[in-house]
Amino acid sequence: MKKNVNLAVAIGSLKIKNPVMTASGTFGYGEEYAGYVDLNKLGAIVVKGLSLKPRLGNPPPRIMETAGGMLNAVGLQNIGVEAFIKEKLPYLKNFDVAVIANIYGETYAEYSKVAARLSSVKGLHALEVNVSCPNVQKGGLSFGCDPRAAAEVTRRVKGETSLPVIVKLTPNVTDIAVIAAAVEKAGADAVSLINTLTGMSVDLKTRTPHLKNITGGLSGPAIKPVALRMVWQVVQRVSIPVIGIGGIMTPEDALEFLIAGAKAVQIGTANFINPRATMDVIDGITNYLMENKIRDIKDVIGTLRT
Amino acid sequence: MKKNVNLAVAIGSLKIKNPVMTASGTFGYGEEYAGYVDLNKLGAIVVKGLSLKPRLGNPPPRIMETAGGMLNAVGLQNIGVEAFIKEKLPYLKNFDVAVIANIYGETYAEYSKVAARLSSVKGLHALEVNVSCPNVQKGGLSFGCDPRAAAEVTRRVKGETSLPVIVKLTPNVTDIAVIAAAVEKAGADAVSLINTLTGMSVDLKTRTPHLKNITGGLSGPAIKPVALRMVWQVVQRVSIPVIGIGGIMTPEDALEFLIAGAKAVQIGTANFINPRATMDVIDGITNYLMENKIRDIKDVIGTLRT
Amino acid sequence: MAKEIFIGEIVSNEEIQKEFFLMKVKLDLSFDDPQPGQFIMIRIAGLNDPFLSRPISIYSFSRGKNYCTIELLYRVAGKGTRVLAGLIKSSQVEINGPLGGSFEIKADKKQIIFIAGGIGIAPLSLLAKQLYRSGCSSKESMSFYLGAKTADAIVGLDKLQKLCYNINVRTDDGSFGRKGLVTEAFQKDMKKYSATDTMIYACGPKAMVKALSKILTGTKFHCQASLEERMACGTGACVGCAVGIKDNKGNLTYKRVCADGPVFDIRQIVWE
Amino acid sequence: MAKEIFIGEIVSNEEIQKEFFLMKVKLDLSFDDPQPGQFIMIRIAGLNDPFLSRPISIYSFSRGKNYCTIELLYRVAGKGTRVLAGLIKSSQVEINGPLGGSFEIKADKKQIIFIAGGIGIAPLSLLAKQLYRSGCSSKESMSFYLGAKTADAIVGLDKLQKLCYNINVRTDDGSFGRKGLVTEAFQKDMKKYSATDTMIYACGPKAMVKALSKILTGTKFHCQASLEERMACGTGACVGCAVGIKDNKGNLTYKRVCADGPVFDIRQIVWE
Ligand SMILES: Cc1cc2nc3c(=O)[nH]c(=O)nc-3n(C[C@H](O)[C@H](O)[C@H](O)COP(=O)(O)OP(=O)(O)OC[C@H]3O[C@@H](n4cnc5c(N)ncnc54)[C@H](O)[C@@H]3O)c2cc1C
Ligand SMILES: Cc1cc2nc3c(=O)[nH]c(=O)nc-3n(C[C@H](O)[C@H](O)[C@H](O)COP(=O)(O)OP(=O)(O)OC[C@H]3O[C@@H](n4cnc5c(N)ncnc54)[C@H](O)[C@@H]3O)c2cc1C
Ligand SMILES: Cc1cc2nc3c(=O)[nH]c(=O)nc-3n(C[C@H](O)[C@H](O)[C@H](O)COP(=O)(O)O)c2cc1C
Ligand SMILES: Cc1cc2nc3c(=O)[nH]c(=O)nc-3n(C[C@H](O)[C@H](O)[C@H](O)COP(=O)(O)O)c2cc1C
Ligand code: FES
Ligand code: FES
Repeated sequence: MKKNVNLAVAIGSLKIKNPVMTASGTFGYGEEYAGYVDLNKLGAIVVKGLSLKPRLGNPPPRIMETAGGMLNAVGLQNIGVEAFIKEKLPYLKNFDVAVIANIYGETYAEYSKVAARLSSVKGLHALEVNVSCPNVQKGGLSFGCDPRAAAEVTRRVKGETSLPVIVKLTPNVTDIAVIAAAVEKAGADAVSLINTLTGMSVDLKTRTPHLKNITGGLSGPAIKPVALRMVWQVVQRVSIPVIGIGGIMTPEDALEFLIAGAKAVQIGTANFINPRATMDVIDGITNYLMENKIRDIKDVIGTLRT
Repeated sequence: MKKNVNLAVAIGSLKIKNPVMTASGTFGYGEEYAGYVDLNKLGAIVVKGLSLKPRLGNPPPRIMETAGGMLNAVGLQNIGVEAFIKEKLPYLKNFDVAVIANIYGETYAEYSKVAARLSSVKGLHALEVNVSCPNVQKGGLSFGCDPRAAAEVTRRVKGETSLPVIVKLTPNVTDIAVIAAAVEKAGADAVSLINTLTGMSVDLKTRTPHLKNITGGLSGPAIKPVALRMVWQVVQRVSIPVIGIGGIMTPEDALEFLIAGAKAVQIGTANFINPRATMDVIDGITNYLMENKIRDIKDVIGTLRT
Repeated sequence: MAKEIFIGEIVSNEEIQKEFFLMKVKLDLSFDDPQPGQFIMIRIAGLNDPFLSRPISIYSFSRGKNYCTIELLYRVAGKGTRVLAGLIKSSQVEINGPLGGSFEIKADKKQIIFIAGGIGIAPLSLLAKQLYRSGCSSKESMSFYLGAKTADAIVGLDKLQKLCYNINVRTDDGSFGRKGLVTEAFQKDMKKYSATDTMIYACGPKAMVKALSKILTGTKFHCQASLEERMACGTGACVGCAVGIKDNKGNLTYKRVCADGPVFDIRQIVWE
Repeated sequence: MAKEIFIGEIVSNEEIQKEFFLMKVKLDLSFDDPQPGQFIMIRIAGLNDPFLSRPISIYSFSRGKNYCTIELLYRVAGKGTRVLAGLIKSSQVEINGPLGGSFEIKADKKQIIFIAGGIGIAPLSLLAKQLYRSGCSSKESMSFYLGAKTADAIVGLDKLQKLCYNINVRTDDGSFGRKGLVTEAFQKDMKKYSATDTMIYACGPKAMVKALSKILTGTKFHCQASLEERMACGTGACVGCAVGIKDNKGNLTYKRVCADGPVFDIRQIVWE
């Protein structure tokens, strides 16, 4: 049955067997969901954001439910790039799946160093550069809010690696297409969007924010319309591949992004609610193609009629 | 019972009996909901956005449901300022309620003219200046995305009226506090936020956007965390009153905004789902005060502990 | 006249045909007598997903001593109607209505023609019943044209048979009645009717109403058509349910299906 | 070992006390035997509001011939548990589990002490039962300290009475058992127990566990406490359910209640 349809897509030089990836920070390092899904069937695994040094993360409470979504202020807690290479990557190498390292830093130099270190090992297929980091308190705006800073990060990372570089954009900006165009010009092989929208929630009993960090990142179906709009805007502006992220729960959600022009999608918060969400999306896309007698996913991507 | 608590607040020189207003575009011209709610009990009625000339609006379909919200691309359809004064205002004058005219224009001159015309009549208590207009296709960004343009609109409107001027901000910006500070400096008596987030949705059957206008404004509980975060950011930056808007469905939602520092709130999309939402919110706030033995709503506003 | 949101209690909710349900709801006596063509906005009490209420026509109405009962005839079209279909007896629904305008009854028209596509039969049934009961029209003077894709999508025929003498059924695949479009069936018979003495009431998918509008162009038939649009408020406040209508001067304006309609003179509808 | 999301069928869901419910759920045989302290993530199949699943401890478990049955003892705390409470027999729930680690059983400890606040009784009940059944501990060697605000919030006592000889109940207002805090009740008895021969198992609100932690500071008692935090995934992926824990060098790290816990050595918990 499934042999009749071709789901393979290319993100620059990275060829993946289908357009469904996991979103960074929502799928751990793969292990956490390996019991529920066959990792070999995924288009790609994007691991939890990595920094040069291990990072403690924010104090709890870190999450809160909202209407059709959730807020998180994990604060990019992670084991650091060295521990990742030693403890997590070997496990991921057991699978026939593209592994994408999501990276971030607080300075240009940090981005460079993380990129360089990860490029020195085998088993990684691309880097995704998080320029958003809305949860991490730092002086001034995040890199991703300024086209020049985002471009500079891109250039630095590109200078250190021969892996395809995907720049992951923040939605907390006036014109995301401007940022996308800037990182394209700086050499990005692809862009992925969106990261979380910054939000907040208040506990009436204590009159304190529900999150210790005060604000957090909003994810889930609530943000899907915003994500889809931004993907569509960016698709029109850049010629590099665009990866759509934001509130994808079902195959139908994923198809909306693909039709709007995303070459691939990432599934985030949906994993928490349904650990098999990625599998369900892949199966559903396959069925959609078969039902509509479409042989190749490429004949779906970017076919929005306006 | 209710005599024991004081809900009255002041938005600049505008004194209102309680902090609950209707949001522009979601309550018609008052008439539509007069059968369901006692208009006299509202803090204020903000009417559908008015332009100098009548405006046709966008072709249908104009709305689409989303997770915890909806998209609209009404395109600011309205009867124009003259018809409003002749046909709608007389009706509203029958009630003992503050009436706020929401206005917009496509040029500075239009804003001035609408403001001037509305200031020449009796029965209006404030102007709310919509600088967002995400639905109206126009060259370049909306006024609300540029601090200088937003400030200029504010100055023009202030120059034409002695009514309190509330500037209504768009959330589709990198830093809303910067815009708020700019309009405060330009003389705004208050700011209200947020207007809708721009979003999109795709029909898989036809592979067209669900909205004829392609994109639309996202409203409803889905956007509440973003709205609350922005209100909190703006409250910290400006000293004029801030009116909180976005996804308020329940008294608890409204209280989150008040605790975060909003002096008043507006109820929008909730009216569609529950025509009595405004009344329920007023009653619920009253109960909250009584249960917590708070005599005055002022002792709730801005009491967030971080 | 104070309006309220009614808490309706489901008396029954049966699948009368695959994907078609008949829901009977008990409402407080303060619910106004609905006019044919009017609708309600319905949602499940306390449930926020689906987020918006759904518009459904009033299919039948009766006023008892202690409560009113309305019937809704609906097709499972998506998420909202699927959730409705899952409701069991005694569940509670929130109902806002009756909403919208109604079909206009012209006593001077001798011949009444109904043209319904699929679930469009719902408001026309109530209308036929009212015309019949009020004595405005007899069984003989009312002709019903009913169309659907397949036999599976023909519902509510039994009730109609008591009201109309002449019922023409068409399905796209010929699985019930004759094969073809309901509008073609009417077109074939058209010359039998006197344009000035006839009132046509239509309700169905956009494509059907549009086809009918073409057929009627250049004729003198008067036709009232009930339209559908996605709705948010159902009360005229959001201007979301817009439909292009020619104003007196022939210019395009957008009218609200919920508050200015759902019934419009077919000649005034602007088709893209 | 392939993990799956189970579709559980509700066998019963009774309000055993005001705001406290006991839910019995039938699950496929492939559901693993839960260890005491483990929990499940539960949600209503197909419902997106509330959005996240809710963590609930496994209160009891039995494996039949054709299916397993778990019991959940829960308090209506907010929206999610209120929706659960409204479910009737035969409704379906989605269940992910058993999740998390469990209480560690040390055969060398002669005296077992349970300290539960309110609904914290749920996992400790399963533990007591297992200790008793496995013969590790006798009725006499197990003491249970149970506290709650009022008599209304004391649940599950009947079951316990079959397992423990010594049950001490405290309520804040003295409406059941003695007046006072459960931790104070334990503190009073503390010198009766030999610190090295005793294992303390605790579960309850943060304030209770914190108070207990203070009482135990400087003593040699070993105490395993089950913690609660808001959860999204329940499987260790989101790192949302963090709790401050001292690592081997005494430095603060954040551990996941769902995957690294929910049971922690009380001495390692870092209190803000
Ligand atoms: C005045 C009026 C009377 C109606 N009477 C009936 C009736 O008696 N019986 C019946 O079966 N149906 C009737 N409909 C159509 C019914 O409202 C839609 O089938 C229903 O809203 C679909 O919702 P859904 O969630 O099941 O489908 P989805 O496709 O999941 O709905 C998604 C969104 O689209 C809207 N939508 C989808 N189709 C329609 C449509 N045709 N018209 C309006 N909104 C739509 C929904 O309200 C929702 O916002 C009527 C519509 C209107 C406007
Ligand atoms: C490992 C574990 C086991 C638990 N076992 C039980 C049990 O056996 N019986 C029982 O009654 N309760 C138990 N709880 C607590 C239960 O999960 C919460 O009472 C429930 O999630 C509250 O959800 P709500 O929607 O009713 O309340 P709301 O206050 O509306 O919840 C809002 C949000 O806060 C979260 N939340 C609120 N309180 C808690 C809490 N105490 N712990 C974790 N998240 C919370 C919810 O998950 C949700 O995300 C357990 C919690 C954990 C972490
Ligand atoms: C708990 C959590 C942790 C996240 N951590 C990261 C991260 O480390 N790096 C990153 O680029 N994005 C991170 N994200 C953002 C997601 O990858 C994704 O962009 C966002 O959640 C929107 O997609 P969704 O709605 O499908 O979740 C995180 C999101 C969540 C919910
Ligand atoms: C159908 C619709 C029409 C609207 N029209 C206007 C308008 O004319 N002027 C304006 O300033 N805001 C308009 N808004 C925005 C609302 O006033 C409000 O800012 C926004 O919907 C967020 O609040 P909510 O989530 O409570 O709806 C409109 C919103 C909706 C849903
Ligand atoms: S649905 Fe809101 S105006 Fe018709
Ligand atoms: S709830 Fe996600 S890591 Fe614990």
